[in-house]
Amino acid sequence: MIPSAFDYVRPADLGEALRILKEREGEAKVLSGGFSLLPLIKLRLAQPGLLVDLRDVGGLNGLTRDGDLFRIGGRATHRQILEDRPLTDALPIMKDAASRIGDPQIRNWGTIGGSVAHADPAADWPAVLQALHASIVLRSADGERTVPARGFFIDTFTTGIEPAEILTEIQIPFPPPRSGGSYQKLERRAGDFSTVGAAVQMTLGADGRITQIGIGLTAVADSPFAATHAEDALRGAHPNDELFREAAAAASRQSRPATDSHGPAEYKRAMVTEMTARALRAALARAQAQG
Amino acid sequence: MTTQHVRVTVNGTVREADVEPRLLLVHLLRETFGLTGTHVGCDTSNCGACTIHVNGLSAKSCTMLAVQADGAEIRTIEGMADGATLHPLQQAFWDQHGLQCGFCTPGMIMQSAWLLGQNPDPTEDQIREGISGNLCRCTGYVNIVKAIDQAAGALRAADAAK
Amino acid sequence: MEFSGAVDIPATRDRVFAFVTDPEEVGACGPGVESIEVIDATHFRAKAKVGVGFIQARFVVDLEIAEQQAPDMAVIKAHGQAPGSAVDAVGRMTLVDGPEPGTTTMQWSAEVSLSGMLASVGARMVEGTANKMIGQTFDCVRAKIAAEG
Amino acid sequence: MTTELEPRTSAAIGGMGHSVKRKEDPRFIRGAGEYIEDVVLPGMLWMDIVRSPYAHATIKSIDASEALKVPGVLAVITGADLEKAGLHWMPTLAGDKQMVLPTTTVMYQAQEVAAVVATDRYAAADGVAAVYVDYEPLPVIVDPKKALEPGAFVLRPDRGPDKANNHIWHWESGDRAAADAALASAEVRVSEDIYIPRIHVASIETCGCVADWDAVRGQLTLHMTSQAPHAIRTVLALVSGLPEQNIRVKTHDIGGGFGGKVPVYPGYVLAVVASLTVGKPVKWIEDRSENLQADSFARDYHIHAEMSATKAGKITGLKVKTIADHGYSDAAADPSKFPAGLFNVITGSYDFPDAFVEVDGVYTNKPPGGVAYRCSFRVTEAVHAIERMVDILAHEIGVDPAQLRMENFIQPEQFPYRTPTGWEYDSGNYGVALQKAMDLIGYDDLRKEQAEKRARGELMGIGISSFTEIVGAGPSKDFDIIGIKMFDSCEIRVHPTGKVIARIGVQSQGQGHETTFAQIIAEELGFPVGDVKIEYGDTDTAPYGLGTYASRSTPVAGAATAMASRKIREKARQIAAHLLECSPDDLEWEPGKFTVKGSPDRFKTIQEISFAAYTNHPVGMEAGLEAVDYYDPPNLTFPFGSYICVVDIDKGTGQVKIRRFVAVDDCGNIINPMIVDGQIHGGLTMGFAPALLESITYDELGNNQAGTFMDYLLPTAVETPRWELDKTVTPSPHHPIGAKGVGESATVGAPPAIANAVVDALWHLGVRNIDIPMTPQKVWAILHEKGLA
Repeated sequence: MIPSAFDYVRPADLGEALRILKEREGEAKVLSGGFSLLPLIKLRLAQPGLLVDLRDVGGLNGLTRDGDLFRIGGRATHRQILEDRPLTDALPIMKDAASRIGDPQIRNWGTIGGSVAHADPAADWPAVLQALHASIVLRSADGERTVPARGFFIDTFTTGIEPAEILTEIQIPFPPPRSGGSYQKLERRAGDFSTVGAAVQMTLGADGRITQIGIGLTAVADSPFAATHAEDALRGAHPNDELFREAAAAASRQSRPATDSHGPAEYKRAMVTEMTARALRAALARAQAQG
Repeated sequence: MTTQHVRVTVNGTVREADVEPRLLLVHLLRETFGLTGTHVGCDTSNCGACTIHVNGLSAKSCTMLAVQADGAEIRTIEGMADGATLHPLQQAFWDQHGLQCGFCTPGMIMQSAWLLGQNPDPTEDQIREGISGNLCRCTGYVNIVKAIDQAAGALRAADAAK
Repeated sequence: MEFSGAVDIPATRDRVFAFVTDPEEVGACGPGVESIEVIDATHFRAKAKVGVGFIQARFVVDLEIAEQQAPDMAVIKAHGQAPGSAVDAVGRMTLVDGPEPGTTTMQWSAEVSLSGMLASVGARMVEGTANKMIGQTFDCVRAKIAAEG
Repeated sequence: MTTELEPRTSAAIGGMGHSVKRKEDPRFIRGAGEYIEDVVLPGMLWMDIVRSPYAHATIKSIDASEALKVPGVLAVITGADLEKAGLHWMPTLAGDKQMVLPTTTVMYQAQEVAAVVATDRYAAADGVAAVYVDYEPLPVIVDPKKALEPGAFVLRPDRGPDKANNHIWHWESGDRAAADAALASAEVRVSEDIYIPRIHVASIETCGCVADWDAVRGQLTLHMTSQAPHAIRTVLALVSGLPEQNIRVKTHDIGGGFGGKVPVYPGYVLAVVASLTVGKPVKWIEDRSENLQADSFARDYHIHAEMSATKAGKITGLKVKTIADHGYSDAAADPSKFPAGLFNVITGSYDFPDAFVEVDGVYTNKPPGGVAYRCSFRVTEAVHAIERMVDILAHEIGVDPAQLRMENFIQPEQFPYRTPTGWEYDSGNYGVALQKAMDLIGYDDLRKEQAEKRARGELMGIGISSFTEIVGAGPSKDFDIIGIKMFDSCEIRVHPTGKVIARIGVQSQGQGHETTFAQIIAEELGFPVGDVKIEYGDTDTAPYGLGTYASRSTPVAGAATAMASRKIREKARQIAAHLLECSPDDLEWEPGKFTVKGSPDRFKTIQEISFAAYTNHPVGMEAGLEAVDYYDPPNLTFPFGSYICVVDIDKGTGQVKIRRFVAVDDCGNIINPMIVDGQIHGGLTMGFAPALLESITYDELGNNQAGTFMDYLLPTAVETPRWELDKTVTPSPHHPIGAKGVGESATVGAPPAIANAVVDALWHLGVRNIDIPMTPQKVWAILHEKGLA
């Protein structure tokens, strides 16, 4: 499999990268890691005119806590996230997801920003970020904007990112006490794209009720989405298994899976229920373990 | 056809070439530099036969452009033995019958080397997960796992002796 | 893959029929169409870049108005090829009087067959994408005719 | 008897029974193997192939003008170009024919349509994208049952007016009337439809070649990925008209074959034509999608089986009817007399009084099918069917599946055993192997655990497969491929310094021939294994042989190697007698030397004898120490084994988890235990894969739904079970070294053990059969239907 010809630039800093993107809007495509993009280019299903490689652009791969926010640079690799103890201790869901993306080599090079901007409906980060109520920072030559992860994923391979923008940072709220999360991924084989993925992040109040809830689903619609009906059913309620099953069923009803090589739509809808219920139970256990 | 200049250090030797931006890193190694130990098996970054180290990280060289590696330190299977002395992983793959047709072997050894650098004393589960991006069609993985375990022991012993 | 739907258009049946059987007019509504070459009254060839997000393939599409009964019905056949992939489609449009005087309801159905690399590798995106592109095409038809006032 | 073989030779010699480390490995572990893609010749060009998006279409026109404008593109070859030279069709190994390039019609998705020759692979790929082919789609048939319906579109009108349907051939074996009678009078009858889907060997190295036509010398050298280089040379000579001595096929190292590198693919022929056309070496290397979409496939058998028994569980009869989907051409590598391979080994390990089996081959719009997936002769299909049926019967009448097997096995004293479908099994001891597997896994405890779990609503299953394999094709009275008899060969040359080179007609694709064949010579002649060099894969030097597939290397070429060694030993005895001045009859042989009987200090080593063969041989004797043997086996060999698998099923997702898998194999005498275990590990994994993960499916338009490794799911180390092995040893009585062949046993035996375990977990819910692959969605759908999920 041989790509068709393209130009390639590796700008030295963000300003230069943004300038190039603006000058060659429409034909330029950002390369960050490349493990989502290059297979498609090799299959000639994508034929960009210019690749703008962010490898030399500094300051985009930090993982820092800044008050109530975790800031994750767009070029942070899956492996960096997996190995960042402050982040994964506070948000084990991040480790759940990072450890199941692709394989070790892909985790060494693939980046969270690349995966999020690519917006494959079966990629894992978009659902997790929606469950976490994360925000996405986008820079262009004209400035910077921060948008919620919810609403960012518009369609298959389509996001709210403008052609001349670069995804520079993911911002995740630091979880309150008595929070827990889990990402449950159903895959056909190690390293596969998700058949179904369910991301849950919840916070319990002092009385044991669910005060905050986020649920994101992978691979069961044109783009990953927040299972808001299930969230509504859970918010303010005392967690119990029956409630979880009802909420999981609501998540399933909100999904719109397609029949494909991963299975028929009916199976996937059932797996939304199953995986969401599992993620809810695991998230609850983690939240309760926090005291 | 526009070309760009690429300069990389491969197994300790600086090598340069003018390449098309679309040239895959694996083809730079195999066809431009003649290092044919790195193989192509699947084209979609599933099989890992093309695994090498780029700046110390294991990478699938069929899913990287040569221009992306400009300036990088690269290590391939050809750089693993020290003259007549095999790398402990090479020795262990031989001792444990960790290969049959040998086609996946270079990628498997390179990934294992990275894995043992990360985790010098892995459990069987960690070994299996660590090579989950490398497909072998011949061995059923049993002896590959044994070989990595043997090499881990040898490397730990060598480390302790230092 | 089979798709169907209906769209109300604020124009007479004659006008709608004229629009959908005129390659120059309807062609511009085809997804990703870059150029239209009219071969004769019922045959034309379009070049189109179609896809989802940045995943796009350049198709050469031969279109034929295979049947027509002005101003009630038309059947258009399409046969498109891109390197390694091909698409074949039959679209049927039936025009009836719309809910308001002077409007037309276009009932449409389409049968789409995708072959080759896109069908093999892109199966999990194909149906949703095809559905959307067809929807966009008819939305475009309505919008263009509506814009004429 | 079943005893472990003690090595007869010292570790220094390294004959049979020693786990000698492989001689081929030093190059592989250094990345210094030479695979086809590593072959680079001066002035070499690249070829890439334009392929059809349609599974069935008329080609209206091919426009190469834009492709020829691409910088670096030198030529575009179409079917019309080949037709002028009469090269647009080629024979398949099954005696059918197949297009090299189409002139009018494409018959499957990804079929070769044109070849682009360019200065490098990137230019060639650009050229492929620029060739415009105008197609008119035709109706597509993907279901062989629909292909057989009256009025179905006739896919192969080229076969003539008397073959105006999609039926290829009918083949049957056994006694239909007797089987019917057994079924009609049976106390118990079970029947089942079992489908074994298309799968693909997917060796990690794809196929490819470098064709090198030297016009000055009139010599064609074809470097290629082939498991059968001699047969390829002969086919090339017959098709091209080139003199066979001017064709050299060279295979280099092969990155896995498993049968997928037996056929001749159009790409090889196109590269030859391209080299002949442009006068330079031309390289063609498949990418993975081409490999998965267009190369030959295995299986695709629609089996209907009926079995009869007494209420007490004594089996009495078997009747099997099968539809074999061969795609658009029968490209099986089966011997001429056996269009359905050795499928009539379907009575398995059981003493059936009566059996009848029939198979019908059918054309569809899929790539040519019927080659191997680590078993080419339909043994996997037969074993799957019989092992499933025995399990169904056991469950149906409420007898433990292990007990039912024990009570119906062919008993040790019945060997040699003639089956109702005509085979003569050489040796076996099935009950011992099954008992060993049961003891190893703790069968009785597992059954107790299962009962407890079932009471709690948990799903656990135990599955057995007690298979009999049939390998070593084959005796020339019955076995040939396109007329060439299926002997195999070895040529041994002993050099004066006591070092040896041997060349064999078979071809390693990872099996370790350079080591095991050296061990056979070490065993027979006492040369240390390190002093023996094994060569193969160059038709200019190696003796003629049919190649490596169907586990035939050890049974056939291994026997030839032993026989050639023995010829050398007899000459060595004459030389030793001359040197020791005694009668040859007074000499005793032990590996490595001849000793005068009763005088242990009077001996000559094989090395001394080797030197004398060139320096001091008896008057009247030819100098030198060489022999060649073409071995024609008197019978096939019948390896066997018993496998037991334990599975747990996740009721929520339908996922099957293999908890344990015990494999007891018997492949007769063992040359290298380490290599045999490696073969079994690999074979088990290639049995596990189609049981749970791999299959090639097509949509109604004939689009391949598994065209990359993203969807064709080879197992990783994570899913692959931790295999537990053991052995029994029942030598083949007719093989010179008592060996039987082992490369495919585990692939043949494993799938039904897994399928039986899954069905065993679900039988109480009314589940009788689940076709492989038993994917989570399939299992979940059953659980859902039964109200459990």
